[in-house]
Amino acid sequence: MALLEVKNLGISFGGLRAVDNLNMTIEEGSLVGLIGPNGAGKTTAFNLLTGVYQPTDGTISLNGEKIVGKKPAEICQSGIARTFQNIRLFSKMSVKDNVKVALHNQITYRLAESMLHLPGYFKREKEMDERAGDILRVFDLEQFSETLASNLPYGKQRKLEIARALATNPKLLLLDEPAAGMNPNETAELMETIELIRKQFQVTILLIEHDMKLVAGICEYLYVLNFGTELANGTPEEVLNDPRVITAYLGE
Amino acid sequence: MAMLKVTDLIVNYGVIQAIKGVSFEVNEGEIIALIGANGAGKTTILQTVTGLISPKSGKIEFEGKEITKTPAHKIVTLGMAHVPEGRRVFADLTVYENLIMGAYTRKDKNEINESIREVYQRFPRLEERKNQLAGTLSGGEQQMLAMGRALMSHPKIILMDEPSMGLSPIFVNEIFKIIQDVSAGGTTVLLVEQNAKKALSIADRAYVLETGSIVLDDEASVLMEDDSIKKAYLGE
Amino acid sequence: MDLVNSILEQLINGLRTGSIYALIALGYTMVYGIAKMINFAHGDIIMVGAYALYVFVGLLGLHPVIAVLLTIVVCSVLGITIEKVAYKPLRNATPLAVLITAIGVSYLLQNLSLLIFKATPIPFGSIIRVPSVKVGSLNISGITIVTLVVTTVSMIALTLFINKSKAGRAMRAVSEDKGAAELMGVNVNQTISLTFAIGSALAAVAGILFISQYETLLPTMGALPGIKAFVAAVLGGIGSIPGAMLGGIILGIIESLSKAYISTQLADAIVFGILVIVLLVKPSGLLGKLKIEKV
Amino acid sequence: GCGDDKKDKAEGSEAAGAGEETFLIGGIGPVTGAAASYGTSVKQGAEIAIKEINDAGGVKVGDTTYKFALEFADDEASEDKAVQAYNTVMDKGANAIMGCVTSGACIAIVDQTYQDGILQVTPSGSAEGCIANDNAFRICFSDPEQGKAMADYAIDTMGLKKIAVIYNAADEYSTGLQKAFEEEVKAKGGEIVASEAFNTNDVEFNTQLTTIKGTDAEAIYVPAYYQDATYITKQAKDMGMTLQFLGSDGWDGVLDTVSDASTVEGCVFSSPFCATVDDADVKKFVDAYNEAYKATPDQFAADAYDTVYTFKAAMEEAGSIESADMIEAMTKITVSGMTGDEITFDASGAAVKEVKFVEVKDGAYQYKAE
Amino acid sequence: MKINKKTIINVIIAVGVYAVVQGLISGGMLSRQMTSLIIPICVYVMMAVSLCLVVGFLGELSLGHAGFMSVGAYSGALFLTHTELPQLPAVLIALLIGGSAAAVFGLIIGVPVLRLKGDYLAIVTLGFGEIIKSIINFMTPITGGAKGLSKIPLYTTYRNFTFVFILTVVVVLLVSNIVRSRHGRAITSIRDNYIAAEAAGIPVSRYKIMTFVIAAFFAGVAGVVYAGNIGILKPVNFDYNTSIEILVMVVLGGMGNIKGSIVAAVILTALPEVLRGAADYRMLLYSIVLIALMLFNNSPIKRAFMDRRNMRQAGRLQKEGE
Ligand SMILES: Nc1ncnc2c1ncn2[C@@H]1O[C@H](COP(=O)(O)OP(=O)(O)OP(=O)(O)O)[C@@H](O)[C@H]1O
Ligand SMILES: Nc1ncnc2c1ncn2[C@@H]1O[C@H](COP(=O)(O)OP(=O)(O)OP(=O)(O)O)[C@@H](O)[C@H]1O
Ligand SMILES: CC(C)C[C@H](N)C(=O)O
Ligand SMILES: [Mg+2]
Ligand SMILES: [Mg+2]
Repeated sequence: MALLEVKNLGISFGGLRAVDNLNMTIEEGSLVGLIGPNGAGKTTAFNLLTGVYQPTDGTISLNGEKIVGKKPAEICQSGIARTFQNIRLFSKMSVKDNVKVALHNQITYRLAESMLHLPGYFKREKEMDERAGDILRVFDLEQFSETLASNLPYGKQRKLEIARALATNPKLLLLDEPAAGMNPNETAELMETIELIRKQFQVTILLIEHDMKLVAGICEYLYVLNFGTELANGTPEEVLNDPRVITAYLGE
Repeated sequence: MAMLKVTDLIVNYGVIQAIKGVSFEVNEGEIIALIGANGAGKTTILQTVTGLISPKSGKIEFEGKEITKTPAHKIVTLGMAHVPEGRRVFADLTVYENLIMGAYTRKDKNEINESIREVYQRFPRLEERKNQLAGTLSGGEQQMLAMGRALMSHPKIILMDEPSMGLSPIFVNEIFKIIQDVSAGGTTVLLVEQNAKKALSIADRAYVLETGSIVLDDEASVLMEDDSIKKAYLGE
Repeated sequence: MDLVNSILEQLINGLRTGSIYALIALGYTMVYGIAKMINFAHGDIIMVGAYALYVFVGLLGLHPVIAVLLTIVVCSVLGITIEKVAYKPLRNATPLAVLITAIGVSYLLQNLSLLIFKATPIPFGSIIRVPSVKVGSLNISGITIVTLVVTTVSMIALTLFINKSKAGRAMRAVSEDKGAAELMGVNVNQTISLTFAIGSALAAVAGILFISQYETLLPTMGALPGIKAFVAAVLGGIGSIPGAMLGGIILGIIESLSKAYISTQLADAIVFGILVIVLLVKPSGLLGKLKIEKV
Repeated sequence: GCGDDKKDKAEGSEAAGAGEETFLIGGIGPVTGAAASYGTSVKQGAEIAIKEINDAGGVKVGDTTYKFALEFADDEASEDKAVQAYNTVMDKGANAIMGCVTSGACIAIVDQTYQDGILQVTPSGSAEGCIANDNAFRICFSDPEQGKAMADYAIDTMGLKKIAVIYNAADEYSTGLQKAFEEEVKAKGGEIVASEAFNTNDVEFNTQLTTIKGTDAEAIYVPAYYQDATYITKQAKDMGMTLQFLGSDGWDGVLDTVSDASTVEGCVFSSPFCATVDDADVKKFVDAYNEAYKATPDQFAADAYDTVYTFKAAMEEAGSIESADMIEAMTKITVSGMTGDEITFDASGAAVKEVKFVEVKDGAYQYKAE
Repeated sequence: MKINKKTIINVIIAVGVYAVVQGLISGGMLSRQMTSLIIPICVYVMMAVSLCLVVGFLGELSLGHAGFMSVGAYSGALFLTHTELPQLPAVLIALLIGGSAAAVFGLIIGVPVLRLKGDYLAIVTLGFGEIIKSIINFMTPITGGAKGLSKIPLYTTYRNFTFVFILTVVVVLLVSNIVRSRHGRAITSIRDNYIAAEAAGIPVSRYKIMTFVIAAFFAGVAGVVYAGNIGILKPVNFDYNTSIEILVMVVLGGMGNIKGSIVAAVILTALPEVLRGAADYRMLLYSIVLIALMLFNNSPIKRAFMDRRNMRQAGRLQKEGE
């Protein structure tokens, strides 16, 4: 059984059919790209997968379990985490706390333990600190632990978003244009990081990206959206040489 | 005489010095690229030039006139437009209204309508969506709108902060064509780009910024062949 | 028949207060919509307007028309000054900081007027003498009609101004992103000043009509209508100009009906109860746009 | 240190000789906020009396001559501020307390004044709880007393039968009067045809008036303050209502706040004081007040004036300025003042004085003949 | 390491404040005016700190905090006036009753909190405050209505300073403990970006309600102390003006800054008393001081000062790290 199964997914905004009859199957452990022209509905598809928007039709199942209708927080707990195209960090919190928020459901203790700072609190907090440190280290952000998230430069903010998403211990990680605003070197570095986390955290990854170097470089399979519907899918070689994709998306 | 001349610019955020004494020039009709890693200070420089941030010290001249202390809205009137980082379209205004806002400093209704037509020609997607609230556009559509809006003021010089960010490959090419077009139409361009390869390929000259200081500047074609640049910014 | 008549009369009573609330709410909503701040001092500018009119007509004996114009000028200048001195330095602070400063300004205006005009209420006869109109057995007072007309005209003018004029568009741009508006060539400070000038001018008009209706001046007279108008603005959808008018009138009518047929003591509770219900059903008020955040 | 007020007083008596001391009155009441006018009246009324007494040489108790001084603390008519205001005047060394002006605040401090054993006289706190303890006295009428008196007068003297009431449900003074009035009217066989409530700071009374208009009421009783009365009478007139209005002592001053005297023409209210009455003492007080504050004193100013004279009488009777002695003396004294010719105090601490009725006639107050 | 040092300093401050105040009280060195400020200060500290949780950390504007306080005050006071228990157990139970009753109202208000945002929520909280007030006023037989509820045993006056002080410290401690825990982080993340918080698995609705309930509970506790200090309760004391006063403290203290809220609560409670010497100009000065403080708080001077301090701290941290 595939990890994620999307069937006939669709949503309208007013008269606009932003996503229409979308079908996707994502196998456990794969790294899949979602590409398509601006406004094709890629981000909207992410929003549907994570419960930010409710689809007007279609189903989504994760490990066979239907997740349509669940709240975003519940979907996160079922195992889907994401980053945002327009960065959404907890800007007035430290880098480390950003990650610790995401550990909320991983390492828990009770309200009473919070209020009274009982031993459980210290033990669990220490665990959290260690886990957060581990994750930050992967992204080379450890030295910024105490920096306010909003004071990080753009590129580092993107990394922190990924770190935070990973901290929720997802099975499926959705990345929305992770390389936007990065220069080629930084992008190359990011590609390595993505490969690394994929192995280290054993996550399946679905990413949106306009940087074809990245897409061709790391994705194993691609879905192409155009005007809300599927234009093509296949391996990168197939898709990137598909004339329809070239006219609609890649250009010469 | 340089159209835009920046001398010894220093900019602080609180106690952090983001720009550490930067000088550069943009001549009329040129396309100048400003490249540098994340956090190098590119955005800060553009914002200081258009008056959104006031510098600690240094001098900014536009067409021979000092504008260091001139408020941003007056600078715009002088003929400078800025496509800001992160697009910053007016989310609650329609696409059309956003474009009209771009022509805020202009008076002639007919000319404005003419400009709108031009923008729609360049970005047909915007015409399709002219009555949609800008906030609900996709990322790339917003980028087009930000660009179109800046062009609406018929600027003498246009400052662009990562105009290709978030655009599909076909559109990235398109955007760089548009920049060349705009330049050919007589508008001077100061371009900040992560896509250094593309930027250098259309630029006349370029400056390389590293943590708040300019470390290199030369003809774009020369920089393209520079090994250190190739390694650091072109990903080769 | 009697009951119908009584209900009609109570409706007209509701219209009477409602039209004043609506007028005040227009100014509230206007400033909120553009400056994105709850101007708690708005009610007190109404008070200043009322006292100003009293000074011009009652003490200096000016012609009412001149006095009205001067009153509007005084309030506009006051509004601009308050903005410059107390709100502008907080442009980059949290909106709550501005809210608190506005509360400070409200205290300041009340206590200044307490020092100048003392605590004893000052009587001041209406400068508006419009005969009341009889519709069947119902009597609609002249001032109610004047208020309704002024409020409606202000609402239409304001709506057109904000939506259709260049300055109005600039205001909306400023309300969303000051930096980007500045990049379009909009003088942000001037635009915000204009917003406060218009808002305060509306407050002046409200003050004039208020005092013409109730004929008594008190330093604290603006506080309660200010809060009520705030409620009205929210009920109608804060930021929405027609909403402010609708909210004001509905508020007045609910108040009047619940006082008449349920309980005066519980009238406030009923008004707020209805407000809560309306907001639960329509979280952005009656005519407010629900802002969907694009993710 | 002493406040500005004290210095002003001191000027009046420069020849401060040997054996001369100060008797400090601690005044408490609202001089800011919505109730500011009451506190201000009280403060000013007391100042007139103090100046009068000091100018006349002060109060002689044994060998010492005492000059009065006033330390007036703002309580914003709030309970917690009243406690702080009380403690402030105690810090300043108050010898007796005049206050609080409003009932709630007064009740908030009665237990403390009792513990401190200090003489407390409230000029205007009319609720029963204000004089709960032995050390506390009141100059004004109590609410039940006054409401009952008005009901008696309305039915017995004025011959009214069907009466409507508009009262402030959020105010204890108003509800106290309303309750007593309605009970007495019913007891006397009259009828309360409507009992309409309003809230503090309301300015809109059309709703209540419309309801009353639909009844066969002959009169409307408004136990409330003059601001409320101002709005109510005006709006009634605008509606074309011509009912007889009845009021309480809070109405005093109403002529100064109506924009058109004809709106209150013919109204009758119970009052201890009337500024325009033809009486030499009253005239002297009114003139002095007018000169000092450019205003006509209302009942609260008169109450405060009498409070100061009460202190004087108690000092003289006790032959001491010790609170314990003065408290004991209180039930023995008779004060002739603005709100009564022969005011005495009963054991409960209430002032015993005649309830008088005032009518507005030709734009002036006038005592109703009994 | 770092936390411990801070904790020690806080303990020293708390004990120091207590010792000084208690010393002054028993030494009779405090003026009566100052004495009568002690309990109100404690009450407002509790109010400000609890509201800080909602406004500063959850980021929701609440204009009805005094409503919770009144529920706590009335229910606690009703218990106190009717119980025969000795003082200490009576007060403890009253505090629990007051807090719980207020918490129930916090729960009720939680419903709109989930649907509404920003200023809409603000007006609804203001509305709830006024509704509570109206109802208390209406229930005359129980609450005394406009006359107020009087003859409340004075169990929490300055004579019981030790008790009230400990209570205040406990409230402050509990609130700041929550803030520095996973629950507090969840609350703060909602403030910073609720969409991202949801995506990170935070059950936003549950935490919003929880925050209101906790804040209401402590406001109720503060209300009981208030009642036991004054002895008389009137609905008008809990109108929106009181809510606003508390909000002013929170904002002045710097949003999401518990220490700041405490300092602001102390300053703003004491300020009107300190200004008594100014006689007629008192409230005028108060408003001017308030505006000036707000402007200063956000002025470049202050920011430069804070920047420099942050720099020094950062420097120190770095050294420690080395
Ligand atoms: N909340 C909304 N209301 C109205 N229209 C919307 C909304 N969200 C998205 N849309 C529209 O749906 C379409 C798809 O948007 P989406 O953000 O998914 O595009 P995208 O594929 O992510 O594009 P890009 O690559 O430019 O980010 C766009 O045309 C956009 O204008
Ligand atoms: N508002 C701010 N407050 C504090 N520091 C800031 C602020 N804005 C930027 N900085 C810092 O100033 C430096 C320069 O930032 P700037 O945004 O100009 O970089 P950039 O070259 O545009 O980077 P990018 O390519 O990521 O957009 C960075 O270190 C950044 O962290
Ligand atoms: C001055 C008045 C407002 C006092 C009123 N008699 C009361 O007891 O509250
Ligand atoms: Mg997108
Ligand atoms: Mg940048």
